[in-house]
Amino acid sequence: MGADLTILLPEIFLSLCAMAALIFAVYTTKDEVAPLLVWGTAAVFVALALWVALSGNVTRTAFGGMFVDDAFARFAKVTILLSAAAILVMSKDYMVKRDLLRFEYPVLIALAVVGMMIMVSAGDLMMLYMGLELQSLALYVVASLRRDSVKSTEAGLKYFVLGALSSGLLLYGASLTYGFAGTTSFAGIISVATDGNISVGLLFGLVFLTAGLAFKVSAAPFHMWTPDVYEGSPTPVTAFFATAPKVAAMALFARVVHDAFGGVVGDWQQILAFLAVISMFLGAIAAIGQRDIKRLMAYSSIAHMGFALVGLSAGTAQGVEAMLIYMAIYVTMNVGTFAFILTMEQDGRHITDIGGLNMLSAREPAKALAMLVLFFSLAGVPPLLGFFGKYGVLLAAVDAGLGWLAVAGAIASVIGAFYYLRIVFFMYFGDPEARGTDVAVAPVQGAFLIASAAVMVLGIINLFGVEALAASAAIALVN
Amino acid sequence: METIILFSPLIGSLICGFGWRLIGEQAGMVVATGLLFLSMLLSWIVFFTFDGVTEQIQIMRWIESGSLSTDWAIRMDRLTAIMLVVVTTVSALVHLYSFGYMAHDDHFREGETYRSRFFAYLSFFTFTMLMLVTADNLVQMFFGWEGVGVASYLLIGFYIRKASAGAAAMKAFIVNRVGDFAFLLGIFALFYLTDSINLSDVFAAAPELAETQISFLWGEWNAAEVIAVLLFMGAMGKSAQLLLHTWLPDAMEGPTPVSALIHAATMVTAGVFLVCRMSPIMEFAPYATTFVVYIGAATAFFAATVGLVQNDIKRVIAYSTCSQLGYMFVAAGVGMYSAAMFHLFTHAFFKAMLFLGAGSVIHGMHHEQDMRNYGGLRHKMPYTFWAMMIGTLAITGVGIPLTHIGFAGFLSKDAIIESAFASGTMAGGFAFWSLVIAACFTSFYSWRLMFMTFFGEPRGNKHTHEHAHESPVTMLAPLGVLALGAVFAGMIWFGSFFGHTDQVARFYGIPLAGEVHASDDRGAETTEAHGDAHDEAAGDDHGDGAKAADGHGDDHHAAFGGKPGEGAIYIGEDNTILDDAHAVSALVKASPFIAMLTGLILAYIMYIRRPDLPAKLAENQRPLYEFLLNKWYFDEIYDAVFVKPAKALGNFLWKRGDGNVIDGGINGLAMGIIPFFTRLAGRAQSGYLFHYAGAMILGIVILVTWVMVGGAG
Amino acid sequence: MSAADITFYCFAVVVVTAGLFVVVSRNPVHSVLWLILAFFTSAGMFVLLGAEFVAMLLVIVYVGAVAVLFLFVVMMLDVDFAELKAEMAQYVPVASVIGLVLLMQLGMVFGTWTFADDAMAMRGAVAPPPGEVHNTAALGLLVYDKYFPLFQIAGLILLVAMVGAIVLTLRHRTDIKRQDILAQIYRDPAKAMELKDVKPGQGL
Amino acid sequence: MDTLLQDYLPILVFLGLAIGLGLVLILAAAVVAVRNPDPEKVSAYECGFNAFDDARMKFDVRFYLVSILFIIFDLEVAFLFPWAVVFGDMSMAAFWSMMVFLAILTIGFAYEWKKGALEWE
Repeated sequence: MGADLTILLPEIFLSLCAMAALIFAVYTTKDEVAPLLVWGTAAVFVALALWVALSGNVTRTAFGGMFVDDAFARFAKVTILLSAAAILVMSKDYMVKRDLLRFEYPVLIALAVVGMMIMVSAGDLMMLYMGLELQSLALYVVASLRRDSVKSTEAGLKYFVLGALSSGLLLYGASLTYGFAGTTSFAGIISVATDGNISVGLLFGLVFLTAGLAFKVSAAPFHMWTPDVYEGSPTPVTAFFATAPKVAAMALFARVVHDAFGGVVGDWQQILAFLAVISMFLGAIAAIGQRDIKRLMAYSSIAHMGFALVGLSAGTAQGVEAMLIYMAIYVTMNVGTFAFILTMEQDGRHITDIGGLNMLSAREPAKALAMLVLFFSLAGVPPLLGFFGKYGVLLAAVDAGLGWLAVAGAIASVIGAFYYLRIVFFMYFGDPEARGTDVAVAPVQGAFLIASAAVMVLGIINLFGVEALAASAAIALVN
Repeated sequence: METIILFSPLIGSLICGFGWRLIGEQAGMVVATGLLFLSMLLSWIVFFTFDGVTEQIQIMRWIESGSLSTDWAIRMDRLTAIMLVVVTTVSALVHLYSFGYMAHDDHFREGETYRSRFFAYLSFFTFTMLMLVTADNLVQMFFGWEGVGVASYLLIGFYIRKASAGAAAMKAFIVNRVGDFAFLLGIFALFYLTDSINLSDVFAAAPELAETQISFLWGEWNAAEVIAVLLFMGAMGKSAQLLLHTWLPDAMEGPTPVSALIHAATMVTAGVFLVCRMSPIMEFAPYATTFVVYIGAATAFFAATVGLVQNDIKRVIAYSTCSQLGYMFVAAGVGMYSAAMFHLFTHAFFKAMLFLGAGSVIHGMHHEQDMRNYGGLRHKMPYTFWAMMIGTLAITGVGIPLTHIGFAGFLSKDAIIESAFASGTMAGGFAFWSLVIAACFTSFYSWRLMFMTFFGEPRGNKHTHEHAHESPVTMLAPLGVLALGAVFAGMIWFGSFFGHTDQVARFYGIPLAGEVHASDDRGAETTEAHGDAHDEAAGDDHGDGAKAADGHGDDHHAAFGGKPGEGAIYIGEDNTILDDAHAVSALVKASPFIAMLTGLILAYIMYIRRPDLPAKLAENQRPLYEFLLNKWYFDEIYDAVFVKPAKALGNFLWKRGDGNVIDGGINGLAMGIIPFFTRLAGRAQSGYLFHYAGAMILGIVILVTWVMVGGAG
Repeated sequence: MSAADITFYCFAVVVVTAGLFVVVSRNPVHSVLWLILAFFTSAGMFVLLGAEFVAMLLVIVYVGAVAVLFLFVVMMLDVDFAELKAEMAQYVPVASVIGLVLLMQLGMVFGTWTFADDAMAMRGAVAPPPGEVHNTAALGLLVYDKYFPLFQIAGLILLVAMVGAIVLTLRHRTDIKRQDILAQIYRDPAKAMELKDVKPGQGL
Repeated sequence: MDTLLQDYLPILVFLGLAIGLGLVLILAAAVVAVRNPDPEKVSAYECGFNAFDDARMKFDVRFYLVSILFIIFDLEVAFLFPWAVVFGDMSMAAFWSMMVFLAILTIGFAYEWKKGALEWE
């Protein structure tokens, strides 16, 4: 038991910190201490990220295979922790200005991150579900943080009800799988589910499982909640929604698909490809009609998850590696973009209409340039990092024989490029007399924006070693 | 020597064209004309001192790509010498003539310098014509061929403010391009088969070309036949033969010296030169040559009929040119290439003179071109009158029948008619009768032109008639020189062109059969090599020794020998047309003279005795008259068959193709389909929770059915 | 058809009809009551399965707490469910088709249901044999050490739920006076009153 | 299976009797009672005024909060049952795991108390 606990140490440490923070805050001056808590939690996240990153390169399991700590889990945890830290730090100023900052916010975020870390290293259907529920519950609450705004409560409620439905589907799938395989641990399932003797029941289980997970990843047929929740919930929460949970859900998806159903790649490959294509096209086409930048980012995240699923549906180590790199790049881009969106305000009020970006280049050339780089990278324009992410993913699909998927991906990204470039067009060529956003002084968000844009441009040199990490992670997962 | 002849017009053109700002317009013109006279003088020297052996003078390497290796070289043989003389003489005289004619031209405003441009174009034209004539390979010839086309385009469209001139220039160029296309195909076929386009290689390969088959336009044809026909179609385009003749009458829009030089003497004869030059191939293509004969005869007859009713003086002469070209092609078709060259040689002189004469009439009558407004001008313009009279006598072929004394036209036209009859083939017979009828029409419209212009009382407005004046001396001198050519050219060179076999063989440098050919035969130079003969006029007065006794020579049994490519022209073994033509019956020899007489009498009756007769005849033969006046409605047919469909196709492709299909397609997709789906996606996002839940369940059902149906485990 | 089967089928029928009426009933309170009935009957079925602890859990937690929560929510919302239900009628045909398709497919699956060959062995290996040990005791042995992390995460989830509930609903009302019992208890009688002698006609 | 059923027979009988008694009482009223409904009589009594809207009054959100907290601590108690049953022959790890679990929930309780969620106002 003791050895197992040491493997779980990071998670235990984080939850202890969260509880300590909770008690400390409630017994001292409650909300005044919130900013301090936010910085504290972010510091803990970064420390944990370092701790996890440096904790050796060996694959260990705890509690009889229920908790797996391998390179793949470590890569995902580091990404989650760093992006969560970034989002927390970024959103502090915004929330203080709009007096939205409850002291419970960083605690809930911390507990959500604990849930994600558990999800990512789950080795068992039950562990998977518990991690998922912990994370989702925290997000339901955080989504409707602004209690008095109808939009925020609507977002929270919708996310809660549909989340409950997707958990139901997930559980139904898990029970079918358990029914067939007789065990809930992935190792057991993979030993039983080989190509030969796979029954329709297990297939059904697989389908329901993927449906539940697809909801969490906001893949196409199950994406309906994303635009409303992204638009409704407060912007920092939307930023959090668009980054860390996506990485966790995608990593979980890869974990389930490879560790549990690694033997029957042929079956789930088609489903994933189908989800990927619909997500890419729907994300691209629906975003064209959007005027609100948060809804637009929602559809953009759906499209990007479609591309990540393309990597995953390749079903090979190369595919997983491409997907991990893609997610890392996606997170960096979104952190930068949301850092900018947080600073969009007009005479004190936070606005999210893309018309507000009119002639930004005239008012804030540096920010406009950074945004241009980010949007080009999101669209996948070659010299920037975003292109290499997409390229890696499509290449993996082609190598796995899914040529048509790569073609569909290319077409979708072409259609999708429109709404990114339209924003750049507004920034540089909008009509001068329309009133745009005010010049907001936001050092922290500005720093993140510039940093993320810089990564996009300089990243192509050596991707800061992420490539090597992703490769080892993929190998750890797939074979 | 030859390179000077070739490049002096080019230098003249460059100096006059670009240098006139430095040295002044007048000086530029003088330089150009001087250089032309120099090149004429040298050409005559080369003509007289030519000893019959074909030689190539290398100028520079030109194309070297793969097996195609051509270099720029001058091929000097009798055929080139003749053409050199013709081109440079007429061009020099036209340059001189243009001094007067282009002095002041109301098509250009004051202060506009146009004459330097005009002379530059003329010299450039001459240079390209010489390029064509002296070509040693087909690509060089084609370069000349195109250069000439460009020059004719520039010169026809010289009056830039006259819209019809521009249209006529375009028409000329486009119709020529049709012919050039066929010529190009011929060159390609030659290169495809003989892997070289140097004339010497091609001629050497001519015999086995006759055996090889070539698949062309979905059929298997004899290679020689195909190439001959293609080359002839190229010639048809350039020499305005029947189906591609429509541009020649419209080319009269250009200034008259241009018509004289290009559309009478040089460019239009390029086609005949091509056929004679490619005689080695023609000899191995009997069907092609019959085709040439039929086309030539038809053109002669057609042009003559149309010429009867034309009222514009230049158009009458233009149709007469077209008709005479038909004669030359008939001669070439029946195998009598030297008769074709003979008629070309003489025709250049009297046709250039007729044009220049017409030019001076127009110049005198202040650019009035309609003959119905002429009349009684012989008192006002005596010199022009007598020059035109000599020209008309030459073209109608006046001379003492059955002898070799007569005007230039008499000798050369009779030679062709006799050869046509002598060929004995069905085509030859048809050609003979159409040529005789054409000869009758030729004399009718020539005399009609003379009577309407110079005899009778002056018609048209009084004012122009009062001010009608004789042209200045710069215009009359060329007429004089050409008059000499028109009178004596026929008699002097009759022996060389149409004499006995050994004379003609020696003239063209063709080795005689049965005789040891090559080197020793060179020695027997043509007897009339009489030294300096720098001025053609001086040369011809002391009789031409070359002419054998008019009776049959002693060794008439000699026959043409030599392989193709040796000598300027190749006469096949079975081609005994020369002797047959001499042996033809007296009546046939006299038939052109009779036709000429009937034409003369008819014209005399209708235009001197009873001037009202033509109007009455035209009245009761209204449809025939309209038919001829509208040039057999060829223009209307071509317009309907080619021009309108082409325009319609262009319009269709532009409006439907580009407009609807391409633009429509792209815009349709970008503006139509994608926004439609966007709206669809927008509506699906209704905001109702149960819609979302429903969508999720639907997603599940789809996935499940797909798994059940597709991957059933 | 032993007694157990009969009771099972009774329970099954009652659960299905209760579930249906939860969705169909017009009055929200009625649907909650149908829900309570559904919980009771499923508790009964768990008893049939021999899992008394889970049955007991169902009765106490679901019927006792969750159903009451639903009632409070329904009472609080005061939403005119009738109008919502009317709109639902419009989607019934489509929904029923989808439902039927899904039902048919699930039926097909269960028709051809096969277990993995060593599924029974794997299932048995985890828990002590049901015969000897009572299921609550069996659960007790397993949950707290073999499934230790799951149990702790459940604790965390409850904590998050608590924090969430409070964050979202707690409203600190400032317009009321609160009773501070401690303050009342530890009041020092000496300082509580102050004796003042008042001269007639002057006031304090 | 049957032995299990035997144990629960009394409960079934008890359940059956309870339902039966309830039904009898309700139906008896419906069957026996004299009923001639009069709009006045049937309408809700509001001190003589006629009722202008629904009698039902909206519940306050605090009820919802109390019921949520009740569920959480109800679950905590439910987890204690098996722990208590097997307390005798359970490993120390199991013992301490319950202690940790209780600690977590006590922290929650402390937070809740200090936050003032338990006060009714």
